[in-house]
Amino acid sequence: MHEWALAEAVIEAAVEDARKEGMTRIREITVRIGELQQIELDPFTFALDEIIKLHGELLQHAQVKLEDEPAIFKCRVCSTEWHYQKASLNEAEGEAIHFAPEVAHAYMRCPRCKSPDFEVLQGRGVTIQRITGLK
Amino acid sequence: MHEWALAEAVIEAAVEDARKEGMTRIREITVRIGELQQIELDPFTFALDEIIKLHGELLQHAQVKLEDEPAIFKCRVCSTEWHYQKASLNEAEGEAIHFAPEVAHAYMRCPRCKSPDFEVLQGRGVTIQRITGLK
Amino acid sequence: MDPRVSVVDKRLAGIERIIAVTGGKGGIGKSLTSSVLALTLAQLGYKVGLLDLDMSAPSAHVILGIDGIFPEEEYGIIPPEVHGISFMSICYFTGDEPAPLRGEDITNAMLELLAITRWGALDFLIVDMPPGIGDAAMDVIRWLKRAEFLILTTGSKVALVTVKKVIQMLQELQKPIVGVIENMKMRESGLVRDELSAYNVPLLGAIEFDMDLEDKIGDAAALAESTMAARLTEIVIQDPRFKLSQN
Amino acid sequence: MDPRVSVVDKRLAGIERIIAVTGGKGGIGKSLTSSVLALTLAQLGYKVGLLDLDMSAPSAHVILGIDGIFPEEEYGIIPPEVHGISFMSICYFTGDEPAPLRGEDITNAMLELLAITRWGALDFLIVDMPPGIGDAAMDVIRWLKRAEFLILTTGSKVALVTVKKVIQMLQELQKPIVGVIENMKMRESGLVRDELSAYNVPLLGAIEFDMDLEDKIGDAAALAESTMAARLTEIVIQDPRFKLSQN
Ligand SMILES: Nc1ncnc2c1ncn2[C@@H]1O[C@H](COP(=O)(O)OP(=O)(O)O)[C@@H](O)[C@H]1O
Ligand SMILES: Nc1ncnc2c1ncn2[C@@H]1O[C@H](COP(=O)(O)OP(=O)(O)O)[C@@H](O)[C@H]1O
Ligand SMILES: [Mg+2]
Ligand SMILES: [Mg+2]
Ligand SMILES: [Mg+2]
Ligand SMILES: [Mg+2]
Ligand code: NI
Ligand code: NI
Ligand SMILES: [Zn+2]
Ligand SMILES: [Zn+2]
Repeated sequence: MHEWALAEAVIEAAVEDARKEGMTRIREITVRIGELQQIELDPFTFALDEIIKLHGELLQHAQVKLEDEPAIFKCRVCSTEWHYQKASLNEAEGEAIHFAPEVAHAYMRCPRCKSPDFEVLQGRGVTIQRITGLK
Repeated sequence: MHEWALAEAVIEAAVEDARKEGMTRIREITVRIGELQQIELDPFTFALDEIIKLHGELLQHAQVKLEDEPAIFKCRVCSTEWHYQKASLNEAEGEAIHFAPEVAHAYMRCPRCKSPDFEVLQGRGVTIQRITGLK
Repeated sequence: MDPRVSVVDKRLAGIERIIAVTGGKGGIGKSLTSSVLALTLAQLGYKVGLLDLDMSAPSAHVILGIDGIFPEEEYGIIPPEVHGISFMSICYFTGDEPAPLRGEDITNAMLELLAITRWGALDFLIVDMPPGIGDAAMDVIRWLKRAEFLILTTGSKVALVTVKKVIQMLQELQKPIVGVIENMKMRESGLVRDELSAYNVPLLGAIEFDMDLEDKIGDAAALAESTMAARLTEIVIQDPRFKLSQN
Repeated sequence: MDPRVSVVDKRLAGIERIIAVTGGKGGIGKSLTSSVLALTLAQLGYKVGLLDLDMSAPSAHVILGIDGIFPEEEYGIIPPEVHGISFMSICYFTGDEPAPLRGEDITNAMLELLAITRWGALDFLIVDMPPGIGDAAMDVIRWLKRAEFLILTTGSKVALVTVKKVIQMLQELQKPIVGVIENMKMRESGLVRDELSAYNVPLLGAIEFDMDLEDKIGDAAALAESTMAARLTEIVIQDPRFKLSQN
């Protein structure tokens, strides 16, 4: 359950941003979940709820909205683009990528030219898309 | 006059792209000139004209349009943005950057926090913006 | 927005001192020094973590002889304790596979490790820094706000030309420098002293080239008994400028 | 669109063979080997260029003792001839200043050098590669399509763990490998042979650790007479697998 650590990062960052923007209440935090990292949603939302409870007023009525972001890869040599399904990773590989998505470069290759030099166009990991609230 | 070498790169790239797109005539090549590299325009346009003459039909009626791109820098530490004028480089430094714009990191600092870790948001060097022609 | 940077301080909050081992170029002994320094401090009874942030050539696991372990998940990941050290490295996740990472990937991977690793309470976190002053090093310098830098060089002109740039950069950024160690010393020479005299930086001393060291690689117990360990105790840990009494 | 990639092939068109000196980690002798190999081939009468692409720790200029020169502009930039070698490096433009470059900057700076340098006709271009298999190395491998790779290692377990990844990567990308040199050999050991036996790669031989080498750094004439030069002649240049007769 390292999802807890990522949830903590989300809340820390949201609080930081809300303070910077001068918000007094956070209403909604929209979080994008990149497919590559294969986050487990149940422990992640559980963690978010628990951590929100530990915070005071700023987060009291905060809702977290999750959006899926499919993983898309693009080869730097031959420009081929492909999706996560094409990556055909075994369980140990998927587990390693779960902790550090960049290690995908150790286990994935461009389906066309076999190069390991590819870009993760989208869907790497957890990002905050939007924070709304009251000032 | 290393502007000649950059002009050659522009024409090589334009020809390569035109071929890929199946063009039979290139009509216009729009080139952006990034301020940081301090390209000398006279030798550069002279070189472009001369190199175009050396090519055959594909480039016979090609026009090159130059656009200036101001250089803007952004500090990775404190997010300050600044312009080239603020960089206050001496002649030798400007000359070095003319050949390899990245060495700006040896001579420039963020005007606010003095960090050398900044991004060149735009205006680094020579890029091709657009190629139009007949298929 | 990337949420990870915001949580790094929290993850490091239980750590008393962060010692980042750095130097101009590769092959000057950063990984060996980080690993042996961590072992030595652990033997002295301190709670010590070791974080290998050299993503392009992670080596600390080879030096400590770590193989076949994987961190536990518990509100994050818990660095396995090996030879009395809490050890974290990308090697847990890549194994022996080559992972050709771009600058952006290296930044991301380092940040992920910093964001999810729960060190708990430590007296020291020793960081095996990425080489030089490229993007990876600059990111780490930025994230590890409280880091103190221990700088390695050899007596070679090739190493010195680059280590001077590192010192200049750290001083420009007003980062605290523990001092400079000359590693793999083979003969008397004033070159290091002369070349660094213009920089106001403590020269801690030298570690001799040790012909027997190679046989101890992969064997933590032997490394803890090595000349390198003894010298690190003498020139770093016992040096008053290291201010161990604070810990 | 970045026009520079398109012109790289044209810039290298007059070069017979490109030898890229690489290896897993820093400090194994890439810069020294590149420089001495270039000097040796030049002494044999070949037209030789040397390109230092290690942007984070450029060293070849220190090894060759180059200082105070600047390339001429003439339809591009002409690499100055030093000690019979056409030499190009970022050092002409940064001097001794630290230039903390990100991955993207390194890619850009390397590409700029490749796009504007006019080598003319050469028998050999020797390339001092960026360390490892990070972004910089991957870019160079992609741009220098005709490069043959000369791989360095030391006899240390720390070096071997990374050099194996480099070999695996080059083989995956189907790049030609001249062979592997064990550098700074200090004692007899079968470790390099054993560790690399699973890879189908020629082991060219070893270069002994040379206590006198440091005094020759900065002195091209002395380096050309060094044991390293003699060994490179023996185990690389005269090796039939190097196919010198083709040149
Ligand atoms: N004091 C020393 N005596 C002998 N060998 C050493 C010493 N310090 C380092 N080495 C050896 O030098 C090589 C480079 O050391 P390493 O720690 O991997 O450097 P870096 O991490 O800076 O690249 C390794 O093979 C290591 O075993
Ligand atoms: N055969 C050798 N004998 C003695 N010293 C060597 C030998 N090869 C390299 N060195 C020294 O080892 C250090 C690292 O060499 P260098 O060429 O800078 O490595 P790299 O370019 O791979 O980082 C330098 O100080 C160099 O003088
Ligand atoms: Mg190391
Ligand atoms: Mg290491
Ligand atoms: Mg080098
Ligand atoms: Mg070099
Ligand atoms: Ni998990
Ligand atoms: Ni010019
Ligand atoms: Zn591909
Ligand atoms: Zn700033």
